[in-house]
Amino acid sequence: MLIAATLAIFVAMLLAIFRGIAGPTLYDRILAVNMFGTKTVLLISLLGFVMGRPEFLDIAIVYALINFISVIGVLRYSDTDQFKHRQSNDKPTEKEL
Amino acid sequence: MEILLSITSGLFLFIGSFLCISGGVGIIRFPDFYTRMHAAGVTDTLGSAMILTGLMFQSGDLLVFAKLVMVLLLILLVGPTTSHVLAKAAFHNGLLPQGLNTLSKSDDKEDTSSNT
Amino acid sequence: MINIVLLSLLVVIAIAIIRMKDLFAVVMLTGIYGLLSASFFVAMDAVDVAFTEAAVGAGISTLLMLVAITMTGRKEKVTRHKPFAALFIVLITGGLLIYGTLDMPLFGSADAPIHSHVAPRYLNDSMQEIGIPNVVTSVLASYRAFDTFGEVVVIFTAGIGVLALLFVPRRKEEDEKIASINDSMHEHHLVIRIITKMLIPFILLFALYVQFHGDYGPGGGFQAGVIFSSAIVLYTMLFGLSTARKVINQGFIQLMAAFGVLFYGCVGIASLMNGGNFFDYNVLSDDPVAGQHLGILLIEWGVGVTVAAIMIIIFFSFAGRRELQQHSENNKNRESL
Amino acid sequence: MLMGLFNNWVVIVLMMSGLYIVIAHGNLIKKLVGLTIFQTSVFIFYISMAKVNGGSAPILSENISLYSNPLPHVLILTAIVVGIATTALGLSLVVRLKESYGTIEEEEIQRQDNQQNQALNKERDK
Repeated sequence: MLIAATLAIFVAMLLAIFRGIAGPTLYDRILAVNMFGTKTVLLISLLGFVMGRPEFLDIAIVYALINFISVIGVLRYSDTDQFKHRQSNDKPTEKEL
Repeated sequence: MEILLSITSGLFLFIGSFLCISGGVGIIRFPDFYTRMHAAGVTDTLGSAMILTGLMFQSGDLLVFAKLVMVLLLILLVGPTTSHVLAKAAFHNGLLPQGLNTLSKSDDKEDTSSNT
Repeated sequence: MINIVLLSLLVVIAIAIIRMKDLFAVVMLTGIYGLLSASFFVAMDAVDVAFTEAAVGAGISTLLMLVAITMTGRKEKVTRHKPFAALFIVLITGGLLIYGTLDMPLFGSADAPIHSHVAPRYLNDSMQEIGIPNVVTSVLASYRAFDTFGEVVVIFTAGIGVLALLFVPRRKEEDEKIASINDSMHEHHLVIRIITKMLIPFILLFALYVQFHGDYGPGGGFQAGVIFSSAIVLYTMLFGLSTARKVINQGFIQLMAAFGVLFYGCVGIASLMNGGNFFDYNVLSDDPVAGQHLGILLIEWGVGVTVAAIMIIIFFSFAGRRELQQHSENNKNRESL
Repeated sequence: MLMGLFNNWVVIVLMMSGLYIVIAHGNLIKKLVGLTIFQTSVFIFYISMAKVNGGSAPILSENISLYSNPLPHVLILTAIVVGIATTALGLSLVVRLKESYGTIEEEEIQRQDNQQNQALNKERDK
C-alpha cells in the first residue's frame, strides 16, 4: 500500500509539472509549485516509511514550512506593477513556445 | 490488532492517493485558474491529511507519531492559507474567472493609464 | 526505481527551462527543480543534504531570483547567440562524458573505489572517536573541520560581496518616504498576517531544534542558519523592510556574521593553545569524547550564526535595492504627471 | 549495465542542459539559472556515487549495519550553501548591470560597450 501511495504521489507530481510548464497565467504556475511542494512533503514522509527509517520526518516539516514561505514570497513579489494585469499579455508568449 | 491497524492504514492511504490523483487530474482538466485552484486546494489538504493519518497508524514510535502530527498540523494551517492568498492575489491583479469578461475592459483602461 | 522516476522528471524540467522565455516561469520551474532534487537526495539516503537543499533550493534561492527579476525585467529576448555552435559543443562534450562513464563503477555497488578509503574508517570508528551517531556531522565538524572553515569563509566573503554591490546608505527622512510605498502586503492581507505571526515563533524554535539536534539526526549549523533566516525573510516580506530593520539592526547582523566566523576560528586557536592540532577538539576537555562534543557544539554554533546572518544580509540588500528602485520610479512617475 | 549507469547519464544530460543555457542564451539571469542546473547536476553525481545498495542513511543505529558513504554528503552539504551565496553574488552583479546599462541581454551590453569605446577612441584621436 505504501508503494501504491508513492506511485499515486508521483502521478500527481507529474500532472502538477505539466500545469507548471503549460501555464498559461502566472498564478497557474504558482498553484502548480504549491501543489508540488505539498506532494513533496507527502513523498518524503512516505519514502521514510518505504525505506524503513521513518525517523527523518524533520525534512518533511522543513518542506511544509519552506513551501509556505516561498509561495508567500512569490505572491509578494509578483504583486508589483510589472506583473499586474498581465492576463492579456500572457497568452501570446505561450503561443511563442 | 496488527491486521486491523494495517487495514485501517491501507484504507486511509488509498483514499489519500485517490484524492491526490483526482486533484492532479483536476489541475490539468479544469478550464480556468479558479476552478483549477478549487481542485488543487481541496484535494491537497484533504489528501495530505488522509495519507499522513494512514502513516500515523503505521508509525509505532511515539516520536515519529508526534512528527507526523506536526506535519499534519502545519499542512492544515498552511494549505488553506496559501489557497486563500493565491485566489485573492489573482483576483486583485485583474485575473477574472471565465464568463466575467465584460469587466475586463475597464481593467485594461486602468492598465494603460498606470503604464504611462 | 524511485530514483529513475525522479531523475526523469528532473530532465523534463531542465528541458522545459531551456525552452521557456518567460523568466518568471523559469524561476518557478527552478523551484520545482529544487524540490525534486531534494526528494532525490532523500531517496539516496542523503538526509542531511536533502535537509539543506529543502531549505535553500526551494526557498531562499527561488526568492532571490524572483526579487532579482522584479528589478531586471521579466521577458527574455528571443535572439540566440549561435545556437547551433553551442549545440555542437554541448553534444561533443556530452558524448565524451558518456564515453567516460562506461568505465565508472555501477550505481550502488558496494565495492566501488569511493567506498574503500576513508569512508569505512568514518563509519566504523567515529562512534568511539567522536561519540555522536550522525556521521555526516562528525565528518563535517570534526574530521574535516578545516575544510568547513574554508566554506564558511567563502559564504562570509560572498555576503560581503553582495553587501558591497547592493548596499544603499540611507538618510532618515528618505527612509519614511520609502517605507510608505511598500507596505501593501501588510495592509490588505489579514489572514496571512495572523498565520505568519503564529508560524514565525515555531520556525525560529524549529531552527534551534535543528541546530542542536544535528548530532543525533539530520541537521546542523548550515541548515539551522538557513531556516532561521527564512523566518526573518518571511517577516520582512510581510511587514516591510523598514519594520524588519527596526527589529533586527543591520549593523548588528553584520557584526554577527563576522562574529560567527571569528568564533569558529577561535575554537581552532583554542585547541592549538591547549597543545593539540588546529581543530583537534580532543584537548578541549579532560575526556577526549567530551572535548569532541564541546568542539562540535561550538563550531556548529559559529556556522549557524554566520549562515543565518549572511542570508539575512543578502535578502536585506536585495529588498533594500528594490525599494530604492521603486521609490525612484515613483518619483519619476510623479514628475511626469 | 543500463540501470547501473542511468544516474550518470542523467547527470550528463542535466549538465549539458546547463552548459547549453550558459552558452546559447544571452539573458544573464537565464545564464545564472543554467549555472544552477549545472551545479545541481554535480550534486546529484556526488550523491548517487555515495549510495550503496541496501544501505541506509549514515546516522548510526544499533540494528543497521550497512550505511551509505557519508563523505560526499558532507562535501555537497556545504557546497549547496556556498552555491546559494555565490548565486546571490551573481544576481547582485546582474542587478547592478541592469542599473548602469538598462538591459541584462549580453549582446546589448556588448554593443553599448563598443559604442563607448569608439567614442573614447575618437576623442583621443582628436
